[in-house]
Amino acid sequence: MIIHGITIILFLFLYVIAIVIGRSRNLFAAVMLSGIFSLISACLFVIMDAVDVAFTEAAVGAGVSTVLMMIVLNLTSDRESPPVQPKVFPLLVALLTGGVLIYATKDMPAFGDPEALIHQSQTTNHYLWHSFEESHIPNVVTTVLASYRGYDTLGETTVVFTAAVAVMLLLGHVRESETPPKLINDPIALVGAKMLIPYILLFALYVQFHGDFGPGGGFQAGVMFAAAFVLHGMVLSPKHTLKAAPALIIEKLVALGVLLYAAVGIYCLFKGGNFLEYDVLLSHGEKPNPHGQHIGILLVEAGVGLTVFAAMLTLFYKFALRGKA
Amino acid sequence: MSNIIEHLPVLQIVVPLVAAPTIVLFRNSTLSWILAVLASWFCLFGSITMLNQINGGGEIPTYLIGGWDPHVGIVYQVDIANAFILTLLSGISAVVFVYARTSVRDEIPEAKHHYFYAALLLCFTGLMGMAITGDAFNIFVFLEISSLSGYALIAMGRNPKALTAAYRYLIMGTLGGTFILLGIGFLYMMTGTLNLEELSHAVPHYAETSVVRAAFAFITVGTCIKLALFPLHMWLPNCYTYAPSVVSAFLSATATKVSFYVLLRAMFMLFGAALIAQAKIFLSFVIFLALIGIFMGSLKAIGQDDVKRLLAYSSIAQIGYMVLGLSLDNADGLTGAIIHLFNHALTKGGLFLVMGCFMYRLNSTKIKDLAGIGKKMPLTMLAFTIGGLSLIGVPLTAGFISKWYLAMGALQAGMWWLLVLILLASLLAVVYIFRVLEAAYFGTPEKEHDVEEAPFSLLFPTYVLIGSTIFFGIWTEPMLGAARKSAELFLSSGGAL
Amino acid sequence: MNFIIAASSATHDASTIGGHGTFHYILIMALMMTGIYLILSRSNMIKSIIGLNLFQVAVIMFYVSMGKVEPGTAPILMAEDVPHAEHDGHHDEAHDADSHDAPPAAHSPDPKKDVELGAHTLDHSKKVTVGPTTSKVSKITYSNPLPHVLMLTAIVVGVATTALALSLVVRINEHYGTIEEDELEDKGVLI
Amino acid sequence: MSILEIIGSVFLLSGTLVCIIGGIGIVRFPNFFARIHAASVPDTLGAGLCLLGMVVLTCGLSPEQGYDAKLIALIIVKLVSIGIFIFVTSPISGHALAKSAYRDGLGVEPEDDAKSQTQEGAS
Repeated sequence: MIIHGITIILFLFLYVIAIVIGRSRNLFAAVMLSGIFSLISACLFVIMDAVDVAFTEAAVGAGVSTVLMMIVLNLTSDRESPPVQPKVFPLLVALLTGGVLIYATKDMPAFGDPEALIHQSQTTNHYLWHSFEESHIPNVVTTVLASYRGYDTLGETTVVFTAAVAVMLLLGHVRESETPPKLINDPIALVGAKMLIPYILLFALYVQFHGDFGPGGGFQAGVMFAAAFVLHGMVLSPKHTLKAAPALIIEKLVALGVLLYAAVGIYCLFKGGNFLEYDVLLSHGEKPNPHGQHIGILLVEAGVGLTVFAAMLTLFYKFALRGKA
Repeated sequence: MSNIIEHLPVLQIVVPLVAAPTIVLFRNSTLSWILAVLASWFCLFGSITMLNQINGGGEIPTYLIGGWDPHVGIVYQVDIANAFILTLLSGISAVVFVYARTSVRDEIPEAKHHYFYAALLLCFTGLMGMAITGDAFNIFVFLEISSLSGYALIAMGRNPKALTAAYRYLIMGTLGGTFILLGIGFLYMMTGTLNLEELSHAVPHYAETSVVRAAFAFITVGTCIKLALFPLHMWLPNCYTYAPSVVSAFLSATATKVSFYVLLRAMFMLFGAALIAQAKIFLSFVIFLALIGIFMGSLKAIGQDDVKRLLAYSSIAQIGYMVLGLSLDNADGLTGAIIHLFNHALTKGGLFLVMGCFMYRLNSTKIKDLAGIGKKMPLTMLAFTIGGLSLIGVPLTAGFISKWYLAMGALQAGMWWLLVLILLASLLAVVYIFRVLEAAYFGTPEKEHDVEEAPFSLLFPTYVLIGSTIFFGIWTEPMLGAARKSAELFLSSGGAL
Repeated sequence: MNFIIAASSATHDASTIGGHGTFHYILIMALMMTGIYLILSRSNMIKSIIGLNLFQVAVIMFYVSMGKVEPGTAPILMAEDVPHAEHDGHHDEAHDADSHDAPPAAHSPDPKKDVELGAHTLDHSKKVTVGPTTSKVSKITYSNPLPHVLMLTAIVVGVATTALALSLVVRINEHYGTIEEDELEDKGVLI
Repeated sequence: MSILEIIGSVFLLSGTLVCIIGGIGIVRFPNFFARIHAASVPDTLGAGLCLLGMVVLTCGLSPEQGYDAKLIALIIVKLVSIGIFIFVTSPISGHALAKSAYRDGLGVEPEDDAKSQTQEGAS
């Protein structure tokens, strides 16, 4: 199987970035490079046909992580003290793990080999050739995410909820910063943001509901909703965004998203099916009930979008409103 | 009522999972405590009914989540081992959540109570999810839920060192979790399925391939980080010492136990004897690690001045016992390991609850501050004594049963020298327990303690756990039967050596 | 750079690099090693968190490249695989079933039959010219959707862990004034 | 190679060329503010040209490759919206960067750069 030239170039970029992150002592550069690392890996995902993963990695990996890290750099310090002495133990661990990994490649099926085992398995067979029959949704990833393995996604929404609760626990009490954050009255950025915010929100809605037909879904849409509010908070000041979306309401939305998801599952219980069995929704008894699946997946993705939006916004509030130590 | 029984496996997870966001929604401290207690009691009754159903020879039908077949969706196949661990988890949490009322009001600022209870419930949900699931990737998802809430809970300790302890635990825990994810990926790559049942049938076909061996290595190392086995234990002492007392009690009695269950499930069900048979040196290496863990943990415990840190190091030693039982790879040894998992959870949970009583009254658990406390807080000190005896493994206590089966397992495996080492390690336990007792009963405090006995709301749950170490020490049949059946299940599924 | 060169040449001489087909995985594994090295070697907490991110993105890349089928496209069913998408609402089940029944009979266990758990239907030896990812009816092969779903979870878990780690770093910085693990160890705070 | 493909690839090549020139500019320009010009202006033009090239290439797609007219129109609309988005954000971000640098008191002289370099220390 030939390796595309572009893949080799992108991997070269990734190595260069990883090494520069390791060596550069300016943390600001390291954070920006980690954002670029995520973006280039998103490009690699597109080359490997994982469009949903690329979308999420770009939105969540490059977007949210980089913004949070930069705010934390602003709160702490963006200089790294010179390394005391080169540590041998980490290199040993890395090489040992690498050794086991490369030993593992001895019997691995070749990259992209259609006869590889996972492409032959019943699971893949069912997902690719029977998911449309059962849910009338072209994007197989959305069907698998929300319906076949919907329980995993419930667990994942709970992970986002846990992160929000954990950050509320740790940074909950907003310390009034001694030095009020200086208002950056930059009219040009303000006008630009005002022009962009409505389209970001519109595109987020498009992504939320387009998840059935193309790459998209709850996670990416939730992050983009939050990105619009974060942009507003960055350009004006987090206090203005608080007027638009008060922190208490947002905290309740985080909980409501998870409850919506679990409520859909429990409702299926009351309707006589198993947990998260959408076939019983709106059903008149026929087994593959695409309409029930449609409604179930729609509601579930809405729950995910709500939780992710509110959680990312809570993270931004808790970090941005934190007074400088 | 009947369909609740039928949906019991999934309700065990959904009820606490729904309770956590409801708590955050209502933001009221008392309501949060009530919801937490109700959720854990529901899970306790649920898992007891499941345990009785299976113990009575019944078979819990495979629960298809979303109504999909096993090779398409996620399923719960509850067997005796699942039910055993679930009962332990919900039992411990039922007691600890009742205890949490006064202890949390004393140690956590009022504004954060509901977040604290939500995080406690999420940790409980994550652990239950790991214990019950029949899908490999689902283990990783619930592992992350329990770990993330665990980090936040530990960081809530009053002492600022809790923050650095939580940070160190986060870095090592995430490294462990990602290793487990990598191991699951390798297994999926070679077998094309994520269902544990199908994996346990498919993996032996590929046991010789390097991919499955690498998967075995990554999953074992990842789980051992979470388990705090000897070389990977650095995070545990600080975490249990500086965490709030409720969190130390809850995590010490449940988190490492579920990781041990996952290790058991992986080593025996997934990889089975085919792989372990080839890795003879691996088993002896694990025995070697377990022994070092036991002796290093006990010796370090002797040298500690803070009783909570002493108990944390003793936890590392007790985990060494469990892994020792696992690596003996015979029925008695494995039964000893599983029943020790149960007994140690009760004992260590009870002892940390006692520490919570001291924290409530004296705001310190240092040995010099506990000097002469036996006179002022006799009931609390009595509870510590009983717990200490069970830790040592004195007859009539639960600790003795597990030491007994470990010894039988060692003899059956022909390693009589192991018997001597187990007894020697128990002596070390005697030393560090009596150091505390001697200070508490015979020590003379610098200034007279003006404290009175711990409140009833703290003492009653403590005595429930401490009493249960005696109860299960005498009436061993229910739990021991379940432990023996689980051991036989593990050995038979993997195929004994 | 040394360990990358060492890694790739250690087990594969130049000739089989492309041939054996796992060179792609070795490229990803070298990234994982870099990530682990960054986590453990750097004393600055934020650098360790970035290293954690790199390691998790590398594992995600490994999963995704496991799911890639060489001639395949993204697992979004194209027009001709979607039976009569423009049909007027109702589908006659009969027609629908036979035109898109299970893939080539050679390999198609009938999914509707209740799969007995014990028997494992796939065996490694049988080579099938047209894999299930290419249905004999449609010309298009698709990549495997399952790793993509799993990785959506892993990315969100990664961000949740990063957010939690950063809030810990902020709190530690407020108490101890530094985000360097070495300085914290000197203060006897971090063992 | 149909005529449309040739035009498309010419646009793409010129776009990439402009971006490369921008990259060289970032490396060689003396002070911070000159570098901002090298960073934001060529990239906006380069991205615009590449998008134009892609639009021309999609026009060249033929129905038997599975792209009917509706799909081609959708792709072109998406490309044009990306173009508008870049034309709005890229200059603004360049401006915001320059404004915040100026407000932090970064001078125009090369030694100001050196001062910030010394803070950087041996990187």
